[in-house]
Amino acid sequence: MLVLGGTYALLGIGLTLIFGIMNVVNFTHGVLYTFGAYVMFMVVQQLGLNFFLALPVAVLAGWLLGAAIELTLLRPLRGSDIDTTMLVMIGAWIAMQSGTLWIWGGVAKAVATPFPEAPLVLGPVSVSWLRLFVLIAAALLILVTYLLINRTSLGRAMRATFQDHDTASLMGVNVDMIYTSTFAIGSSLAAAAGALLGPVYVIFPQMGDLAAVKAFAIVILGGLGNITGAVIGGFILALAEELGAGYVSSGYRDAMGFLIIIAVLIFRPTGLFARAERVG
Amino acid sequence: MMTARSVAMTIDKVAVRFGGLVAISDMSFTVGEGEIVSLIGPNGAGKTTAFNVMTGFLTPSAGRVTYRNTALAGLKPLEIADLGLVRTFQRTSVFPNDTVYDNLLIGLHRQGRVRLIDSLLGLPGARASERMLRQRASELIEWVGLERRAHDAAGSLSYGEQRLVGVALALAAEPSMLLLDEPVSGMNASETHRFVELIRSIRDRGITILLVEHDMPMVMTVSDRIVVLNYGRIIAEGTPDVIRNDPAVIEAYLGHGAARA
Amino acid sequence: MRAISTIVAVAALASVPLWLRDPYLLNALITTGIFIIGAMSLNLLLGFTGQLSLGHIAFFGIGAYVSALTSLGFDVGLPGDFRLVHTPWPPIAGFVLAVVVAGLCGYFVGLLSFRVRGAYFVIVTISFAEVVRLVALNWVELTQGPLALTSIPSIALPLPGFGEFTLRTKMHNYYLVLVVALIAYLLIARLVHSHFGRAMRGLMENETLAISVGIDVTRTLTIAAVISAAIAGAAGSLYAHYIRIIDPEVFAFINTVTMVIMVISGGKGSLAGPVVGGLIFGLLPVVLRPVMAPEAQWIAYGGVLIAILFLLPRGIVPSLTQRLGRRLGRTSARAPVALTETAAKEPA
Amino acid sequence: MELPVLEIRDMVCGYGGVTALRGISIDVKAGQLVALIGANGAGKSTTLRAISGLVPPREGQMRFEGIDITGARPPRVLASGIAHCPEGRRVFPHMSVEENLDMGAYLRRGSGEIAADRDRIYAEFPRLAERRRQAAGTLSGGEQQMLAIGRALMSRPRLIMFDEPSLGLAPNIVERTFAIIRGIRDAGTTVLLVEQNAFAALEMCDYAYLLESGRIVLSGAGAELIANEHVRKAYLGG
Amino acid sequence: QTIKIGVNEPLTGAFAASGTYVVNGAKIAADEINAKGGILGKKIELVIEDNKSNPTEAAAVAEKLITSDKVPVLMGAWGSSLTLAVMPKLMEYETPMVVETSSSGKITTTGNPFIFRISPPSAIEAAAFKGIVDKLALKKVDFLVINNDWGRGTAEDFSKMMKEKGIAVGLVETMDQGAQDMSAQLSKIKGSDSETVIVTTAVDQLTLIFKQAAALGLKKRIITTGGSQNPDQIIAQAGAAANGTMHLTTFLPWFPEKTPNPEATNYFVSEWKKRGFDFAGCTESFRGYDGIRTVAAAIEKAGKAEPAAIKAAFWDIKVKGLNGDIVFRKSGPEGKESGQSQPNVYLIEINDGKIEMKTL
Ligand SMILES: Nc1ncnc2c1ncn2[C@@H]1O[C@H](COP(=O)(O)OP(=O)(O)OP(=O)(O)O)[C@@H](O)[C@H]1O
Ligand SMILES: Nc1ncnc2c1ncn2[C@@H]1O[C@H](COP(=O)(O)OP(=O)(O)OP(=O)(O)O)[C@@H](O)[C@H]1O
Ligand SMILES: [Mg+2]
Ligand SMILES: [Mg+2]
Repeated sequence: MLVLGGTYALLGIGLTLIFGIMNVVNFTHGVLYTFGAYVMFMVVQQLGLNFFLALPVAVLAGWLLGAAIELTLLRPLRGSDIDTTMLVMIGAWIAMQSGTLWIWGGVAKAVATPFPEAPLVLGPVSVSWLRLFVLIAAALLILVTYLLINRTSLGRAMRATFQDHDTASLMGVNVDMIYTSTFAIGSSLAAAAGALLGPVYVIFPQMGDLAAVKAFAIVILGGLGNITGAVIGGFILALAEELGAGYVSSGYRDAMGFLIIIAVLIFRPTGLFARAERVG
Repeated sequence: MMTARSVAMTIDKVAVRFGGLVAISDMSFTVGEGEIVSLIGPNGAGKTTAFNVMTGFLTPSAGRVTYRNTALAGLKPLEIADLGLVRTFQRTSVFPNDTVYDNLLIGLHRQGRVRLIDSLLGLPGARASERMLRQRASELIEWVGLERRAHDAAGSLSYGEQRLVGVALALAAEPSMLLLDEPVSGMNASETHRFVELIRSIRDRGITILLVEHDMPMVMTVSDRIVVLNYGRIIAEGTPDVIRNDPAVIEAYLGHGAARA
Repeated sequence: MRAISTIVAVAALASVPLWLRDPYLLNALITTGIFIIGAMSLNLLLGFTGQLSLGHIAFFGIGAYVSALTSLGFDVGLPGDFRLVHTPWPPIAGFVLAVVVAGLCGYFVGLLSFRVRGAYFVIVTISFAEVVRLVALNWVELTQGPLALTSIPSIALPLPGFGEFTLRTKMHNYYLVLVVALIAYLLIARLVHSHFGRAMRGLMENETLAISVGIDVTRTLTIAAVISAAIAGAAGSLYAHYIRIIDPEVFAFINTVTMVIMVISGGKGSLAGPVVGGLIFGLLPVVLRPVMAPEAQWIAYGGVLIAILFLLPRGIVPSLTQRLGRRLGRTSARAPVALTETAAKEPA
Repeated sequence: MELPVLEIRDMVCGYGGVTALRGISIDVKAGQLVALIGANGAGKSTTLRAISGLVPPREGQMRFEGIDITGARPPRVLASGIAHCPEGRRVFPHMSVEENLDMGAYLRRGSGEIAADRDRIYAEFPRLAERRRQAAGTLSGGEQQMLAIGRALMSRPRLIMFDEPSLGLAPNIVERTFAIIRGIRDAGTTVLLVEQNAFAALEMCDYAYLLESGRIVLSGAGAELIANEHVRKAYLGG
Repeated sequence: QTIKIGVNEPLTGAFAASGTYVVNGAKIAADEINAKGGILGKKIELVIEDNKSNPTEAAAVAEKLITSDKVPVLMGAWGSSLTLAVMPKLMEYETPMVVETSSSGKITTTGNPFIFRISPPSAIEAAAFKGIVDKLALKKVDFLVINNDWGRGTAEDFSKMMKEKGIAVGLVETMDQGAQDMSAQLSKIKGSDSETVIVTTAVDQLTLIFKQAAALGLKKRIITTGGSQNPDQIIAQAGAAANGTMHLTTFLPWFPEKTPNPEATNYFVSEWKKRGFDFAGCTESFRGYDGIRTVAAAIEKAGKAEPAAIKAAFWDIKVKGLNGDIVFRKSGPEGKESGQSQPNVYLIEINDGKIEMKTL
């Protein structure tokens, strides 16, 4: 549950940057997640390099791919409406997913980890070492992102840019650079989530689809653009699914998550952590 | 001026809080039928907030607003608009991607209600109503003097022009009482002058007007009565002449340059 | 001018089965046509009220299941030892029920949409579709779950005095789809050009202002959602009776995405947009299939999508009419140049 | 006669198919307060947007302190010393008042000086100090306007352009704002001012331009324009 | 001039990996047949189309193969819903199809006389398993199955068989196709009082289940069914967690000598390796191989490449498949029966990372 929540949160904050702050309905988020996992696979299994080295490589690769997507696909459409960019991202999603299928084939891959198979037993709970590592790594990444967005002038410039980019540019912000780096950071977080979860599960071309839908749900649950909200939303969704599977029926496991979302939005139409708005 | 007339709107002990912040406290005043009342006060005094309460966009923390004997508590903005209480917005507010003309057609929604099935089948009733709407829309455009821009997208107009569209939109809704939030901000003295004429002619059609405005020369010429708000409280109320010379108002709001106005 | 081009287009479409003898292409046109109807219904919401439903396939799927179950019959246990038994009805009744039930679902989702907007609406619709899919998957007694409903009969039209006429051949089905599509098109056209359509546009562009001039948000959105869902349900019913098997896979996200692609690439908010976008993206796979490897087909599909948007960012139909209009020297409304989209959206 | 810091030559500028400026030339001399007046839709805001690089000019030349800034993007224009306080407030709605002010100092280094400037603005507009942590989007219209002015001042420019700074401000705050503007001019900062309150603008400026339908139709010292019959009739309500 | 055979398989989408394996197996069969001179003096040509793991597409592909490419016979379409979507087209154009993988009972029971299936539906698998259950001394079993026709069908048919044998059936848990975390289901199963879990799903989820079961300390006997296990991939990916698991499978590429047709198995496995494919794929791809050989035999028997003749010929052929003789028996409503062959089913066990034949 915790591990799931942690990676959901990671996926969620990556997307809340791109969707919540940049206002791009990013259909490639799931592919970037998949991509991170395949990079992990490539580095560990195909190149035979160290597992701990692979993680930063995957993050970097996600960053570069994200930057490339922003530069080639989003920049020329700057200023078009949100549905147009969404559709371009859908196109990219379809093409990239088939690309992974082409490159790596449809057969699922697994990544060997350096952790012992035997779980760590702490009283009544037993956790596998790998999952513990994933949780810690995810928590660190979340913390770093939080500080970056809320405590640095780069983070402030990001938020300003997506609230009003003309005015931000009047403040001296290089908005092009901000667009690219925000998308790249969001992408690298998705890749990180994939790289962390790839070894826990197995890796295949469509693994990102469900992950992406859940990421969207988490972002909404937590309130658009709210990092803390995304983290909490991630854990709530994981918890709901776990309880749903445990107490209702495993067939309705995912339904639980979605029902929670519908319920939350009925009672709080702008997510759990809405930002203040005014009329007039 | 102060002849006894029937009361259109009563604001009774209204208070609004945002978290710990008190935006309005214990505000009470009335607006008579056909009267032009101005609500003035320093920035952040709570004027727009008062408008939001009167039009149902905000629920007051305490107190009640009554319009023509209907308590507005619990009514949605739409239901209040149906009572004939229509407002403009302080920020420019238009339908940006439609032409000025189409903006007004949308604004004329309340006049053009026909049964859905009629318009789906293109029945004569629906068509006659369409013709009427087009006629009205052209009149309104002429009235605010935007004929030249009628077929430009409203979002491409300059700031001041958009404000005119906003007023025309409110008028299109055929209000019985009009709430204007800083209508002449962004207009120069001559344009303001024209606007004053416009307001007077609106009032002459029997429409009650509540005005929020910082342009003192305009407020002083057009108002029958002025209510002054400061930090959410009413600090003065009376005719323009009384208000102009009220020391508390000068101190909190007018400043000493106001002598010129 | 516009009427003439519409008539020409309809005549051209109606003549297709007379000269196109290839059943495979006809089949592709029929399924494409069915999805175009779905796309038109989506366009009503997305293009004219600005609400993106990424769960639109739910209404389509509900229509398909309702229609199939009506014509196949079922026998399910309800809580408290009740049994609900239904003996098969003619498929045409299934079609009508599909429209009605999908419309009702649209009503409930519409009520929800009164509370949430924009991105939040998107997620509610996705969630709704997922929940419906999971019900279809897990309520095995009714829907047969993943075992699929099979042997769904073809639609038969009752002809008073002549018995009934079963639409068995491709040509029959082609005309059925064409007729339903035309009705849907006309309905939507009337709606959006009416007074009511203006209310929808107002809502889409500036909701606060729309409310304050007296536009009823709930009613407007709900009516749009009901009509949209009902049309999608009709499409679903056609689908079920044409493909003749349905399983919970009809609710697959990619099916919604297909409709979204058709609408936005063709031009949301334009009546002909979904038709043009639908024909392109419905038939593109047919064109790509013989020329490249399967994975490459998808890559090309995505690439074409991106290319169209790069060239015509507002969608094919609006961008082309704008260009044509400029060439013909007509002055179209001056569109505002977005200095900042974000500021435009702030209500304050 | 000193040379102008800002020279604009025959600038043509527009939006999509619309031409908003049809060849205007403006000179702003160092340390002066220059006013730009005109009716709604005349092109005043467009002029300021063109200078700050928000709307690229189609033709013409712009030089600031001798350096060509034609077509430069806003960050470069700001870096070269020109700040622009835009029309319609344009605060960052989901950021606090304080963060908005800090955005004004985005290109500056040295947190000590920035904090001092911030305090100076709080002193000028005590209302903002009261609302330090409030999200700017929930401020009242006038409060937002004060914030926008304060934010522009935070960049410490050598030339500052105000687009209708008095918009939505209470009379006493308008007075204070004009005093601030005069004050920064007196302290040596060049000012380009667009105002609907034409009388006040003409009264305090050193030089003024009148814009009509995208063309400069008149220019001269403030007093000259006040005296002009056409100006009196069309802009001063007289 | 060639004889065309339509192949309708998922090459993209969720089932891409399996569909590709089947197609590769089919290509081996075609090449082998052509190397020996083809049939009826002509080479055979596979017309391979991707159905995108999507029923609508599967139907469209069938339409294309039959009407544009004019194939007289097809093989396909892997998943049951894909096959079910194709079936009305077979009726429409009266063209037979060999079903190589799908397991849904409906395929052969709804009265489609153009269907000839070589894969075992779960009922046949259950029947084959019936002979072994006594030796395993099962008392109570839980099910963990993929939530599709295959998993659901297996749970149903195996439960029925178990109950006949007096074995209690406990939980029936499902998991969605593509689900990655099955710990909730496994925890539930861990807490039940059964000693055996029957698991039905594809190899990827099996791998995850074994790993997650090991992490949870689930110590029950696990038996997988369905023949899509690719045990080698499981061993490679699940490692020690796979030890002790048992698998009902329909092909034994590890022990050619134990298969009904050792020579053919040897040939197929060596050819598969020679082409550089992953050995793990053998357990899926052999169906494509068998399917094409079955089709070829029917064409040969028919003496001409025409749908009606081929359809009739299917009833008369006996092909030495890699997993026993392929002989079609009638199944479904009278007069409109589909053909169903009866493949062998074996139980294997993974021990110390090696596959062993379970001798009982
Ligand atoms: N949603 C909100 N959340 C928090 N504070 C708010 C909110 N809306 C308004 N306020 C505060 O309430 C006070 C009153 O605001 P209001 O907009 O009514 O002022 P106003 O009198 O219209 O001022 P102005 O003349 O500047 O338009 C302001 O100080 C504002 O900051
Ligand atoms: N974003 C835009 N898109 C299209 N046209 C625009 C846009 N902004 C301004 N215009 C047009 O450019 C012309 C000049 O506008 P500008 O905003 O510069 O006027 P202004 O003098 O500032 O007027 P105001 O006093 O009303 O603010 C106007 O005709 C206006 O319609
Ligand atoms: Mg206000
Ligand atoms: Mg302006």
